[in-house]
Amino acid sequence: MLEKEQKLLEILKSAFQVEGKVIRNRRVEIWDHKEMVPAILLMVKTQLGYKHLNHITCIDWLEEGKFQLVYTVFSHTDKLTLFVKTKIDRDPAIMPNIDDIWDQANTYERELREMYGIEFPGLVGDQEFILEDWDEMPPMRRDFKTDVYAEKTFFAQPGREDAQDVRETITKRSGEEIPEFAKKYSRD
Amino acid sequence: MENKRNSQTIAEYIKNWSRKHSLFIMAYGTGCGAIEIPATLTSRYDAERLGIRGAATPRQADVLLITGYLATKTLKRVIRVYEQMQDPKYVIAFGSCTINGGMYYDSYNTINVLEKYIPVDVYINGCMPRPEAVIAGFQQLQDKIARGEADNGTRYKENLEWYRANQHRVIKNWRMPDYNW
Amino acid sequence: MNTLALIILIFFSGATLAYLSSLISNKLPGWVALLTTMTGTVLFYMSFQNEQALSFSIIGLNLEWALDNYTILFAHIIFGLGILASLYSVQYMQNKSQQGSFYANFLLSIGSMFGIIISKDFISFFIFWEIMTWSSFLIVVWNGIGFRKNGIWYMAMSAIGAYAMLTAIVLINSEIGTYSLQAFFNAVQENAIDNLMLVSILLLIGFAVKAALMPLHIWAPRAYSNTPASYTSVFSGALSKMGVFGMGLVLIRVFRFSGLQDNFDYALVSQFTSHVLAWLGGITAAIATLYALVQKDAKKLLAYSSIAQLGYIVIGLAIGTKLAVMSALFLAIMHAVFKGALFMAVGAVERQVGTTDMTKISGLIRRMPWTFFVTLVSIIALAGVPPLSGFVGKWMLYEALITNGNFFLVVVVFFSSTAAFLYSYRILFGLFLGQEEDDTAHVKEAPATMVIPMVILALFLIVTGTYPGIVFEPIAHGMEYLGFTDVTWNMTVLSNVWGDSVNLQYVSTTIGVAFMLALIFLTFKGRKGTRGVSTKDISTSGEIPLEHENLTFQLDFFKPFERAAAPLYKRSITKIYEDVANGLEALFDFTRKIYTGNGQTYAIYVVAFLVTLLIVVQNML
Amino acid sequence: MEGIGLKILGALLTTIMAFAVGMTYGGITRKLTARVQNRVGPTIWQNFIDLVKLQSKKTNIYHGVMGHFAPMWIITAAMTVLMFIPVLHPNSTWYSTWFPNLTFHGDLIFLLYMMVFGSLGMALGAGQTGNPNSAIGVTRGLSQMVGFEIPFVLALVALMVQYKTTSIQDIMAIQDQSGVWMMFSNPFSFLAALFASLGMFRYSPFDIVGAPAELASGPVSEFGGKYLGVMMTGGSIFAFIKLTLYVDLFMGGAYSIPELLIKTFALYMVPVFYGWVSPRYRTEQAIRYFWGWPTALGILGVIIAVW
Repeated sequence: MLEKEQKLLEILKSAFQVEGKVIRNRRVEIWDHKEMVPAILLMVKTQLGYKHLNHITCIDWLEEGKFQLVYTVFSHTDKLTLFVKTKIDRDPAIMPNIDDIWDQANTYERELREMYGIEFPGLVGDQEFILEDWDEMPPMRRDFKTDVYAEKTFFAQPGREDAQDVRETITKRSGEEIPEFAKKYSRD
Repeated sequence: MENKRNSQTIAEYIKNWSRKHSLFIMAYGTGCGAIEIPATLTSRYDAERLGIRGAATPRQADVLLITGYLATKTLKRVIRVYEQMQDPKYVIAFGSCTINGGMYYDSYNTINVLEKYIPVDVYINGCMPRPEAVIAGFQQLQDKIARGEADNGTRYKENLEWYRANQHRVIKNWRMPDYNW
Repeated sequence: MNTLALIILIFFSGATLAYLSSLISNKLPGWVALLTTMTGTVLFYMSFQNEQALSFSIIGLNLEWALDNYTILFAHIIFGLGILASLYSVQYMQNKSQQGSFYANFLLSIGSMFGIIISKDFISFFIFWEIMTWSSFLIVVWNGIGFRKNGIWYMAMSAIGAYAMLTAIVLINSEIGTYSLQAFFNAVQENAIDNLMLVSILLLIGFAVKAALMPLHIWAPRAYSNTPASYTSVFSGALSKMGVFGMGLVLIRVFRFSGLQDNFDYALVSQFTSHVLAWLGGITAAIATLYALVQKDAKKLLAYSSIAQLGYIVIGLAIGTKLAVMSALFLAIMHAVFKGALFMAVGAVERQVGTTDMTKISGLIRRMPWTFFVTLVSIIALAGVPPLSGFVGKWMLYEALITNGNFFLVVVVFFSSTAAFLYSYRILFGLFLGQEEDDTAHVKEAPATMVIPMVILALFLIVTGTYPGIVFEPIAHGMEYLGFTDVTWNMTVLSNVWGDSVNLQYVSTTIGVAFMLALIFLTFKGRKGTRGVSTKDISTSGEIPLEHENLTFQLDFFKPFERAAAPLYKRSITKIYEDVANGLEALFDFTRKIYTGNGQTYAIYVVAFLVTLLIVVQNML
Repeated sequence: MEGIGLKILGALLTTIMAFAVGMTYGGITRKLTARVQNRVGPTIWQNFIDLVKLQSKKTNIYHGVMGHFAPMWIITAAMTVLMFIPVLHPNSTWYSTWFPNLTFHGDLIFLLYMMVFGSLGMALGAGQTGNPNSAIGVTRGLSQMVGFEIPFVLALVALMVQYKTTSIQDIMAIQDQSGVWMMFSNPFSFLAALFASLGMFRYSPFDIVGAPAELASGPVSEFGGKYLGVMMTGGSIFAFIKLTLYVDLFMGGAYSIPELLIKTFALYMVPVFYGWVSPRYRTEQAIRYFWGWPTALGILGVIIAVW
């Protein structure tokens, strides 16, 4: 079992002294400092054949004060998925730019910059990406209170605030009875 | 000449009758309701028998369909499309999302109540409403038109300042041409 | 002094004066040219109804100048267009350098054109022809740029034409011993010329160059688009008609009414030549139209369109029936008018905006409404849509072709005039319609002295659309000079030999009434709710174009058509010429290699030649 | 004076009839299309309702003077052509009373050119709106026109050369004398013209001009309300004109209005039927379609007509 996975892990461990583990069949993960990530990615791309960058994701560890970035790369020859993970400070959040290794990284990095406020020095394209005219805190950070923002900006429909069952609210207002067949779907 | 019913003049009655039976829809395919429109218009539910047919551009359209949640980004486009439509025009809003925000009620980028931004004639509730419900909504709109009560464009024009204020709350960078009504 | 000589003298001395006055001020030559043209035109119109002739001899050559009805027809074009173009030119050329040489050549070419049509002998004809060629060539290369690209083609093609014509003239002289035109016609009548066909074809080649007939047309788009617009209108409107003038003389006067129709061989050859010429005209029209509609530059588009229109005229002359010749001459006059107006309008755009590249301009209609009006009217006339005069010419041409049984040629003509709608729309849309460009927001209408000549031409098109009889009258007289008898025409009714007719008065009345009804209905119904919006306010799926974004569709305008007609675009005449030139060069290069400079090689050549000779001689014996 | 009054009345009657027939045919097509697609479909009067609705729009916009003129060009061209086309057979009693209009003052070539007048005016109006879709639609329409005009002209040239006339009345009279319709005596020309009519009516697969999915209805994309209404009217009259022209040329004309209706309807169904089973062409495919077999048939028709 898992020979390919183990072998990959061995290579990476010997090359970069990274920590890592085999998650399961065809899934390998490693983690390292953020400065090492471009070197690792370049190495796996050019030498090990991991030519496909699936995506870059970010997890907000608010309590630790860290962002965790996960680079998912895939090898079409080995049929292995490799997760390269790193943790960076939340404030200031700066991460080396890898869009010279993969062009498509540009898209993910611009999205991360907009949604989490992570800076990628040297990133091409400084105009807004998905959000339009956004001047608040980056909205995907966990300390951004989206419900407060929504309440402040949008108009709440009366009757929503106590999160009652909609059907009950409607019947209460219109004075009709809840039909028998519908009662079993009621919340209480 | 006065018509007894609804106290409309004959000319007005004829106009409203024709408006009722010829609804060119501008389906602004936001959210999940966009997929209900083809079903409504094609063989199974056949909305064309009620005189409903698609229009390609807002200039030709009578009815604007908002088929689901509206992101603030989309709202900007919807307002522009709405303003480009010619009077008399009607708006039908689909689904919970346009009524009260639906499951996106606390999202940072989805508006909650459509009526605050553009006047709405008919809400069709459901998540999403099925084509039968859509057709029922259209019929309600038709009744409203026949009674001469569908005054969407006039309402917008008269309360333009109020609507604009609400729109400006959401759309911060107002980069749209203001229309000389 | 004789008026004809006086007019020529006025133009030639005016040219000198224009050049000299430029030494004083760069603004003077324009006014000198205007004054000269006016004087010449007034003199002509004061006296053209009188019989006029002049003959004198210089160094033993008898020169004859005279006015006849055919000449007067073309003189109308030359002077009418000449005076409007020189009025237009004053403001158009305002800020350009080297006006002295421009105006000198301008006046020289107008004067020499008049000289050509009044010449009744080959010597003065040829001299004036060459003055015309040279003066127009000097204007083509006037601003010093594009000599290699534009001027050289014009010069080369003109040289071909001139040599052909010169050869023909020498041949004629060797046969009849005189240079007189009348003597030549008489000799033709008496069948006294042995090489008549050769002479005619050589003359036709000479004229075809100026009329830009395929495959001798390649100079035209380059030359037309490289000259200042005030001259281009004369160049395309009047100068190219000199080719038509000459072709008319040869094809009608010589071929049709030579009195040799009984001579079977002669009739066969002349008919064959006419047919070939008609088809060349048709192909010219079709190919030039195809090239016109892919142009990005408005002036170049018009240049190709001129070639196409001249193709129609050549068809009419080559077919040679009464209706066909009438349509050809009518189209010749109308082409002078609407193409003159169009080149002027494009020139106005060029002066006000600075470019004629249609991909860079859009939405000028609000800035230059008069220019738009002129362009619209001229384009409708060009496209041949009723009720303007272009339709009259097109109708007569079609009827002439159909009644004469040229059924496939009529399809070719129909194809090219339907395709002409494409480029007609292209130029109107490219310059005047579409979204307004912010760069051109400051543009104003051209000055009045430029607008007035254009509007006069446009009004002429509108009037003759309903009353073409105004133009038919001089044409009928001209045709009588060519040899037709009892040419009938009607003020407003067009009819063909089968008796089918179109009443233009009814047409324009119906159009007028229907248009007024629609106008009243659309303008006054719901007037309160109707408002004009800017061209930026368009439905773009809700997206809002920024101020600097222009969404006008300009690039690759007729790409689908190009793709469909791709096989027709594959061959280019220019390329063929270049291939021939390269081939000749290679051949000469090869011939040069024969001369190695080595005595041994020459000895082998001699031996080889002798052996070959021996074999050939033996075989023959 | 009485004569002129009667003529004006006749002209009005012709226009109203052309308009009503064109609109109803459009409605019938919509109904039939719906039935083919297993739908109930709108009433056959739906187009009239749409028209009344469009005319009763309260606000309208235009993009400058050519935009304002655009529908006028169409309706002008439609009404003018209608005045010059023999709606009924000249020998019929109805004709001499009501429909002579100006039919003796124009001929076939004139009609061909006059029919272009409206499209060109429309194209100018569409151009001024500044909408790129409009201009693209116009270029497609013009390109397609170059396509279908060739077989059409070949067909007409065959008739004109064979019978030595360019007048429609004469062609109708010839069919009357011989008792054989042109569609039987000149079958190849008829076929060529019929193929050309597919492009002329702009139904699928040749609906590349208005293609709603790609071009947002093309040239008319910026027109609404009364402008669109007038365009619709003009379009309906044009549909009637084209049908009448075909009936006059190839089916011997009609002696009475019911006969006219039957013949035109039969012709009208050809492009409609063809459209039901064909998806849309690209522009160059459409042009090549017309330059293929239809043109070959047209050439064959001319050759047969001459020899």
